[in-house]
Amino acid sequence: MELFLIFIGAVFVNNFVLVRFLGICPFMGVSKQTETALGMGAATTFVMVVTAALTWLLQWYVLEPFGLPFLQTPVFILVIASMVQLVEMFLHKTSPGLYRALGIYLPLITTNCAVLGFSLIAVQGAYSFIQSLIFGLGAGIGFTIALMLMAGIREELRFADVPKPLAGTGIAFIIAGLLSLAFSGFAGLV
Amino acid sequence: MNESVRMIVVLAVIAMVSGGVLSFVYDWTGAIIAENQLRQMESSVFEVLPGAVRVEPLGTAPSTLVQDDPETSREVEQTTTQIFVGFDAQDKALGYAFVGEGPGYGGAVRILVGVDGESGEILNLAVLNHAETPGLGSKIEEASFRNQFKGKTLDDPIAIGRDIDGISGATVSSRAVAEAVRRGFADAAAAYERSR
Amino acid sequence: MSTSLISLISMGMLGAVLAGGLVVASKKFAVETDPKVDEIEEVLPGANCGACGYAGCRAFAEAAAGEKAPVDGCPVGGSKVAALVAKILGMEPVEGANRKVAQVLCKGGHAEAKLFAEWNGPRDCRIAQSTQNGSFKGCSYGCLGLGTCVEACPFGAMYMDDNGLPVVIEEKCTGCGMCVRACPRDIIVLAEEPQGVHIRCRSLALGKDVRGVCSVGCIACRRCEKECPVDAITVEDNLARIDYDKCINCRKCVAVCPVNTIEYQEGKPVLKKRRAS
Amino acid sequence: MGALIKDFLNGIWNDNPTFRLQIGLCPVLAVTSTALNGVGMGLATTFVLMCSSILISILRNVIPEKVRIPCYIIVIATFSTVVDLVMHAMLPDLHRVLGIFIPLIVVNCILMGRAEAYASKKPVIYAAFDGLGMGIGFTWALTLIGAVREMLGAGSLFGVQLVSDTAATFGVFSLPPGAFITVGLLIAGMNMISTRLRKAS
Repeated sequence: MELFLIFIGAVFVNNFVLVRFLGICPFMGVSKQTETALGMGAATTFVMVVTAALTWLLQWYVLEPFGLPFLQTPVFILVIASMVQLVEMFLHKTSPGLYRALGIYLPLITTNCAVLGFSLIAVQGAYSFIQSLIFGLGAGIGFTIALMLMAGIREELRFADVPKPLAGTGIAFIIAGLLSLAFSGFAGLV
Repeated sequence: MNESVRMIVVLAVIAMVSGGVLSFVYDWTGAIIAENQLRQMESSVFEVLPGAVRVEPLGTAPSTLVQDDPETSREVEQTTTQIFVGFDAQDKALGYAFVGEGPGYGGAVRILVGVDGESGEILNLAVLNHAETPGLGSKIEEASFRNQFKGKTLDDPIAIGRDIDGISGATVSSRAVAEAVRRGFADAAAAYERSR
Repeated sequence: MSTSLISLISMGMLGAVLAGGLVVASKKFAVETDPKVDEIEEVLPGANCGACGYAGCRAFAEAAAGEKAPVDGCPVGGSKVAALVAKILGMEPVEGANRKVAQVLCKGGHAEAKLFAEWNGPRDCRIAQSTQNGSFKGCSYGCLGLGTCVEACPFGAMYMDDNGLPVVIEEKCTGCGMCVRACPRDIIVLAEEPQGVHIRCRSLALGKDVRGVCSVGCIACRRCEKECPVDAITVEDNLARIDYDKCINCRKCVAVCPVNTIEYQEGKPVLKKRRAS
Repeated sequence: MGALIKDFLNGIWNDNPTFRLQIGLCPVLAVTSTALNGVGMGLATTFVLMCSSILISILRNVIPEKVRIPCYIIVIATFSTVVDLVMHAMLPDLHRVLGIFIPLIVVNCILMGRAEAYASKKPVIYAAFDGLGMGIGFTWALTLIGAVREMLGAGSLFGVQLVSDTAATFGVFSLPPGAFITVGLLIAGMNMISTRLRKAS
């Protein structure tokens, strides 16, 4: 039951993009088509789940016993960066199309505030290993849902009669604002 | 082969350099930061304990939730509360101040509560740091809200809406302050009694 | 001192372990690519516009490396890129073709052309054309002005003016042809730079019908055809057409056209023959 | 020299990180509830951005391509943590205002974005200038957004109360959804300006 609560919390209530406002760069950058959005969501979810595992191990078996609190950010971000490099090589090999479509935004998963943010929150919340895994999975799926929602809307937006200066990125931000207002309705669910 | 060796060496060296630099800077600034924080805490204690001239940290005590506020009776993890004793010019113990922490909207809200030694009433309350939304949650810093806590003792119930009216539009922040006050009040009072 | 030693070692170890993992991964996921292909892709404009006939620059780079594509196969890059690619492949640079520039062959904006209705549907010419044949505009051959070509241009070389007509920014246009493909009414063509004279109309309707819906459309009065000293202009299906092999940019037709449909592009080199070879 | 200045100015307007490239948005939403925060965040980010760009540009030939992401990020993380600690020790009062922003800089996409796209390919001088240009572009963008949000959300500017306390303020603007809308409208404004400029030229 506890795990389910964490999962739903991460996906809807504290959705990383629309409620906690982390990971906005890829959210705005990659949400032009649903395929790239799904690719980005999947890549980020993979990185999040693996990071959840590694950062938990590192925190409770390296940082805590040796008392190196100041190393927390660099160590976490180093793990995340290596995972992203791994994903980049994997995508470069298996699906070059998606690799080129993601372009600059693939390396930017490293600095995706949601990934580092969620690992810090998981550590501060003193989650157990399983809990932080579920939390990572929930965060990733929440991120993907938000990305797909936005991509779906933006694909329609291209043909909507939007005032010229607002077209493209301007309206995307306003839509994101409305989306996050809607998601704040989930507050208090958990 | 040298390509992969080069990869390992470069990354390892850069990581090592970063580890070294960080730890060196941490050690060097650690002392100064602690110094700063102590002086900062001291100035807050003087603020909440009027008339206090000297401050002596009384160590920390485990903090437990004294009264169960129905809305926020979520499982609260243990945090340690820092306690300070304030002495006036004649070096007589005036009272004590303890640090309370509550879950705010944007993150943890840390406050310092000054309590009179004899009457056990709250003298004053200062917000140490918070990440509440400016313009809304940040109104907990205003005296009008904080002064409502004055005069309350350990046994008086402190709940937003009943004893203290919270800030409109910032109930989460107001409740965080209330919980921060309750948390650690009993242990601080007990620790102060023991030290007398 | 000990904590910094520990932190030094632990960070170093972590770096080494992760790098080791990446080395293993790089072996497993090694993508054997011919380094030349990367080099060529680096040099190409990278717009993936498909003007070379391949699916994007990467595909063209692979074809060029495999000698399947000509060195100057990238029209967007022009002679500059052709020379670089040739150098990478160790071939001697070949004399590049004339630079191509997009020309919009319609002058019927809001001011000139009649509109039967105001289009409030999606801002896309293809949708307007495919759903209603663009019937909201009087002329069924003229520019619909919904900006699909501007959106298609990967180089930002086009913008819509207030009169509802696309304007090509000469310097930025690389002749990739994306706008030509995007326009549902084939109003945009790629003209080689030396060709200065353009008949800015595509309407095949009769003169009197054209005059009814547009003040600058070609009414097939044949004056330009008679005036041209080298018989470069012929009128077929009520539209004057230029044979650029014969045209010497003398601009007599421009002066004589009653509805000034024909325009001359300023600052173009006047060439006797169109292609030197 | 001309290219240097062009790159520098580039970062301020036509390649403005917040409005045009749309990277580094997390702090934009979280932090720009007041103009002062915007300025603070901008300056702190500019400093770290410049230092990391310079160092990455120096190391650009040393770092092998396959491990470039972890290497860049360590440099950025180390710099921002060092800045955090040094500022915490040396300038405690400035740190009280900027304290929570500095750890945010590590995850600011601008640094990684510029490192990956620019600093790792250009010599040091270019990297430094680009970092400075981007930093200033980021700073004025944040300050503008912060000012708009503060005026609408809290009815004050740089802490100075403009409107009487009882006046109605749009609370939503001090919340992140308001930030989204503000940025959207500002981008629209910028587009209008640049199309007018292009028409004029």
